[in-house]
Amino acid sequence: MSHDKKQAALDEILRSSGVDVRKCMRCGKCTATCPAFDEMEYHPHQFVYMVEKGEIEKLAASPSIFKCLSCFACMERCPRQVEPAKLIEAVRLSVIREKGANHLKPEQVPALLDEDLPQQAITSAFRKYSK
Amino acid sequence: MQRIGVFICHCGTNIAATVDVKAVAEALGREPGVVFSTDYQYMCSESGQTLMRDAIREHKLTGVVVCSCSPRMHETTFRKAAEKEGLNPYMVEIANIREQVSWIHKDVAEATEKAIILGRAAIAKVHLNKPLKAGESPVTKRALVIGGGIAGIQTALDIAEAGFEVDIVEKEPTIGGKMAQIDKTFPTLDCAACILTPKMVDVAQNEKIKIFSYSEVESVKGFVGNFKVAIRKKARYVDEEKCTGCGICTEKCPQKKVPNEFNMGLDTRRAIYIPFAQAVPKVATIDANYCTMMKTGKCGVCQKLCGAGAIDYKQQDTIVEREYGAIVAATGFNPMKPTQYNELGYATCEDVVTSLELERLMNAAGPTAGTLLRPSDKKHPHTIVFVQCVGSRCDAENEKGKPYCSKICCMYTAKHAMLIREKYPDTEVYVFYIDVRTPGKNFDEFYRRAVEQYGVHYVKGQVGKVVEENGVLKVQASDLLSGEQLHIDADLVVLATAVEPDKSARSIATMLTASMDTNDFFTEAHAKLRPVESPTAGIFLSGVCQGPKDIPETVSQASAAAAKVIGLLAKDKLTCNPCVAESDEMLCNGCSSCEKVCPYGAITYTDKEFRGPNRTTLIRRVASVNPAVCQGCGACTVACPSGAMDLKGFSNRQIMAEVDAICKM
Amino acid sequence: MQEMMKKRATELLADGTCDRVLGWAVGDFVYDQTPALFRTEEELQKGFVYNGFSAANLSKYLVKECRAGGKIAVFLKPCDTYSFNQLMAEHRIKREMIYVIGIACDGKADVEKLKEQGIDGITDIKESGDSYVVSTIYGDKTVKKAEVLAERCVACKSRKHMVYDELIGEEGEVIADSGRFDMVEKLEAMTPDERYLFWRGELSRCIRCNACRNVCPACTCEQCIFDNPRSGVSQKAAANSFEENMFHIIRAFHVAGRCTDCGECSRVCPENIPLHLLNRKFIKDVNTFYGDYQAGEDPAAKPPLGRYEKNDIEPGEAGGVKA
Amino acid sequence: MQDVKEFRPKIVAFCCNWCSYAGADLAGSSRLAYPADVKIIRVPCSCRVNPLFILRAFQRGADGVIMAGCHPGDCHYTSGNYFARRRMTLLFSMLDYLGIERERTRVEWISAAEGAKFSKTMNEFAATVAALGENKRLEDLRCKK
Repeated sequence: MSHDKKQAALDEILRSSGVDVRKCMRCGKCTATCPAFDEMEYHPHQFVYMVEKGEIEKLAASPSIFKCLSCFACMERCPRQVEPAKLIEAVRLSVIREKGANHLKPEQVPALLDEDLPQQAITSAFRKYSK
Repeated sequence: MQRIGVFICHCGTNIAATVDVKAVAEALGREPGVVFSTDYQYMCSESGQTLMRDAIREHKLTGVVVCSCSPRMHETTFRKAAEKEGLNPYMVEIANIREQVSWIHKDVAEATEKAIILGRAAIAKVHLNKPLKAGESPVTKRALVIGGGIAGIQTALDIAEAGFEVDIVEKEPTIGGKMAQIDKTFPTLDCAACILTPKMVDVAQNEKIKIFSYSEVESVKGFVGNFKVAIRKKARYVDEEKCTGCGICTEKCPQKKVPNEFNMGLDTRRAIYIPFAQAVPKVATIDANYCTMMKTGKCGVCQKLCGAGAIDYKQQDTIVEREYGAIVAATGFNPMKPTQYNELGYATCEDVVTSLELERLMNAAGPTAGTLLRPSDKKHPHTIVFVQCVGSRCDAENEKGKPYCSKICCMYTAKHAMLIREKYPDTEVYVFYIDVRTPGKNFDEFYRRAVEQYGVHYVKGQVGKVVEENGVLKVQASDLLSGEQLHIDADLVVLATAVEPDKSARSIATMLTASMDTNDFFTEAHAKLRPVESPTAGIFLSGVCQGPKDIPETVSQASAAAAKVIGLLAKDKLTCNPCVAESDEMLCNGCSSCEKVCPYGAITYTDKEFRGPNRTTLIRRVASVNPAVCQGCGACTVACPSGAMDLKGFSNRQIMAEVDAICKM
Repeated sequence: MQEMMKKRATELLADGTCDRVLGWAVGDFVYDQTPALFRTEEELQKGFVYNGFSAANLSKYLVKECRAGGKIAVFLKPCDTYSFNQLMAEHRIKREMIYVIGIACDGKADVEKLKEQGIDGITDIKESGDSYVVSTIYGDKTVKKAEVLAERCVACKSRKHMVYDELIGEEGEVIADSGRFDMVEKLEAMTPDERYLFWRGELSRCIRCNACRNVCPACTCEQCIFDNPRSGVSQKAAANSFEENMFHIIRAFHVAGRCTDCGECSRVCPENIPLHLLNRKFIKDVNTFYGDYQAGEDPAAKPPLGRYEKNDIEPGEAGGVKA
Repeated sequence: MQDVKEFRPKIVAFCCNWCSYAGADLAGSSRLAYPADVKIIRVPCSCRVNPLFILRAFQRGADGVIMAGCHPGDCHYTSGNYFARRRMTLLFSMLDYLGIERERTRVEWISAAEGAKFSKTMNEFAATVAALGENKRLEDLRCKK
């Protein structure tokens, strides 16, 4: 990716997430709090740091972005209000948009419905995997 | 009409090379009111000053204009010289023709023209100058220290040492403050009580120091040198004069279930109590919220037992009025209660404690008599997790915490970790940190000892979650250097919570008209050069009320504040800046516009009688400025619509005369 | 309405609530009423008037009356109560000496507008629903109120009394969308040259009669700086265009944050200069830069020029108008 | 035609004693030039500057007026420049509303250490005012010959 393109991708992530990555003081509370830690290749604090360094490509290619539960615990607990989950969501969205292919289509939803599955989980998944 | 003398300085060639000084002298000599005009090589030299003094005498000058360097350089020099010759120093004005003319302009014609205009402006101003006399106000030779912690104690002792009277107002029943609750002190590990309590005794025995314990400042009036303070002595239902502190009442009181605040609520005390053994004054206090006699009228055990007859259930609050020359704020701090962090479990798990609670758990006079036992089951903890920066270093928008670093936590946590490892080597100690900050003499060495000698596990990362499961604290944390998420089964979790200014500080600052920052720390008069003074004259700052600091720093600052107080009290009279605001009562509307913008509270209003039409009298509300408090900023003069408020030395007419002179070409 | 007010005034004089009543009396012309004091029932019967021409804001006169002692009853329209509160806030009047009778108001007639409608030789005015019945020497004329209301009443900001001891008539509401800043906005949208020409055209008519200042409830200075020879800026009359500028800008500045927008300045100006547009500019700027503030709404509120925020807008950023 | 002279604006600069006046001194001792058209009046604090002084300057023929004070938060008197800032914001906005060129008035915060900023600001301001030409909209014609 050219430098300009890289910068554009970074700007887009920062703009769409509304996150100021420079606020991060690298305390790691986000990662300490993350329930999906074991599933993830890059952890919330690394996410923030990588965005700061402009490594959007690496993040976009990582399955981690779909492992995030969107529980927002990292946002709630971050002392600096950096809101890592918003960054993850922004990268995920950019990937979904780029591919033009939603991970989850409305017609797939009925098949996924399960009496034990909370309605909230479907809504949340739909928000995460489609646009 | 003034008789003005004008002196043009060559400043060697600094001015004369670019400004035609002769031409300036000649041009200004033709200005109305100018009776003498000359130029000289160095006006600031001894002979230059003599030249000026001779001219004042010979030409009966009433005003002087010196065209020279910046007034910030030699205004005082020339004013002093004029004063020696009997001319009021405030009749001297400077036209800055060096910094503002010769040093920045190259063209001689242009520079000379500008020098003449600046000279004219100064002459125009001098025409309207009036002799000013600096007022004087007496100094009450007594200081008040608000707060009886180590900061207040040190300040009071130092002031008393210099021979001045000091009062300490302490809202708790005893002085000692937070230091009295601390077990050991870093980096030397002396026992806090061993070094603090002798100082408390010194205070009690010092004839110059009077302690108002269990008392609060009710109101503050007056100004530097002349404060009038009302102190509320809260009813403690025990006569301080009679009580001998024998403690029999505190042993026999049947109400045993009162949370003991000195031990951070980790055990209980009686309804009548002495906070701790070395309390000063050693006088009992009845807690009216718990006393059975006070609540139901039935009991009276303490009164029956008291041999001194000191118990008085009918005691009332009393107000004492005292006068002071200086006031020191030493209101201290409290560790934040971390109840808002649900994930850390402080509110739900008994074995999650704050660092100050841990101090009590480790203290020989604490609830466990010095054996480290966890609160829930009184068992010895084998795995202890310390969490740093709880509530400190948060984003300014984050309502849960404070934006600043609390400064002391890194060091006391190292101390705790070290002490625990030393006393209980079978204990595993983890410290989760963001940064370890150890600037200070022997501080980093101390921290390294904890790691290297005592094997404390320092982990770069934070704790994300603490939950209790069957008496075990499940700690989930990050280890950023290894990129792992750690899961630790702990027995005790200790939170290093942010320090925050005492709640009483805000209202005290308002009474003192001392300013505070957004975190409720007192602000200094100058962050670098006047760090122990408040911008309000006569108000000084000692200890954590000004910002987080440890004991050695607090003590240094306390002594520094004392030195400033002594400097003030050593004076018999204060000379005021004569360039202060003045209200013309005939023009004043009494509208209070000026009062609202005065940063010093120097303006007060009185209802005064004036002559009305047809031999009537009428009462009007008018402003008056206290010249001892006014610092001469002039904010009030612009707020005043009627022009009643004016600033001496920089009056409306003087400034407009300068404007006119500059614009007239 | 007038009879109800007279009756109440008579009662208040009789029961000792007050020893004089501040109201309106007919001046040289019926449409030119003046503030007046009434001490007896006879005086009230003879002189007291209240109708579509009773425009004067009486609050200012209380400054003088409070100094004379006794107890004064005063009739205040909703807009006048703002001035009253502002004077209270500035310690110019004493609340305990004053009995405030709030009176409902749905606007006052502008005699110039009546004259434009061809109504002359006016002898009386009566309200009748949404119309005025104007008696003239040529007979009665009926005219829609909306057509002849004064500008300040068309853009009325509030029909709610901020203060009163008793109320005659129905209490109204604060009118949020009064449109009173429309003209200010229109001026702001002009080019500087257009604005300059507009104001030159207006201010150059000023004859420095000082009526605006004398009527203004915020201008209660013991002595105005423009009258004080020692202030260095005293001016008796406008010698040229600059002096009007200076006088009006400084006057507007002195009342900035204090002006309640009662509109008396423009009402009394014999040259019909829209002076209220200067005051409204400051009010609008204060609202925009420092948050909504209505002088006289809350006597305990800190005025906008008597407080500050650390992140206030910088003068350079506050142009507000495209150059 | 031979009488046409280069237009030199008259500029009055109100400088607070503690920061901006000291900044001007530093500009001087650092030999950082700015036009001689700028003449400084020393006031204790920017909050001492009355709108009256500014109008007076324009009345007497000034072509530009600049006020310089300590940076917000650094006022020697803690709050003076905050009040000054509000006053000048409103006054300048009003002058603009009356159609007086916005660029003739300016506020700058210049510390005692900012000699370079002082000089730069004065150079810029003088150039701006010179480009605007003579102040005709707010001046007392009697004061001109």
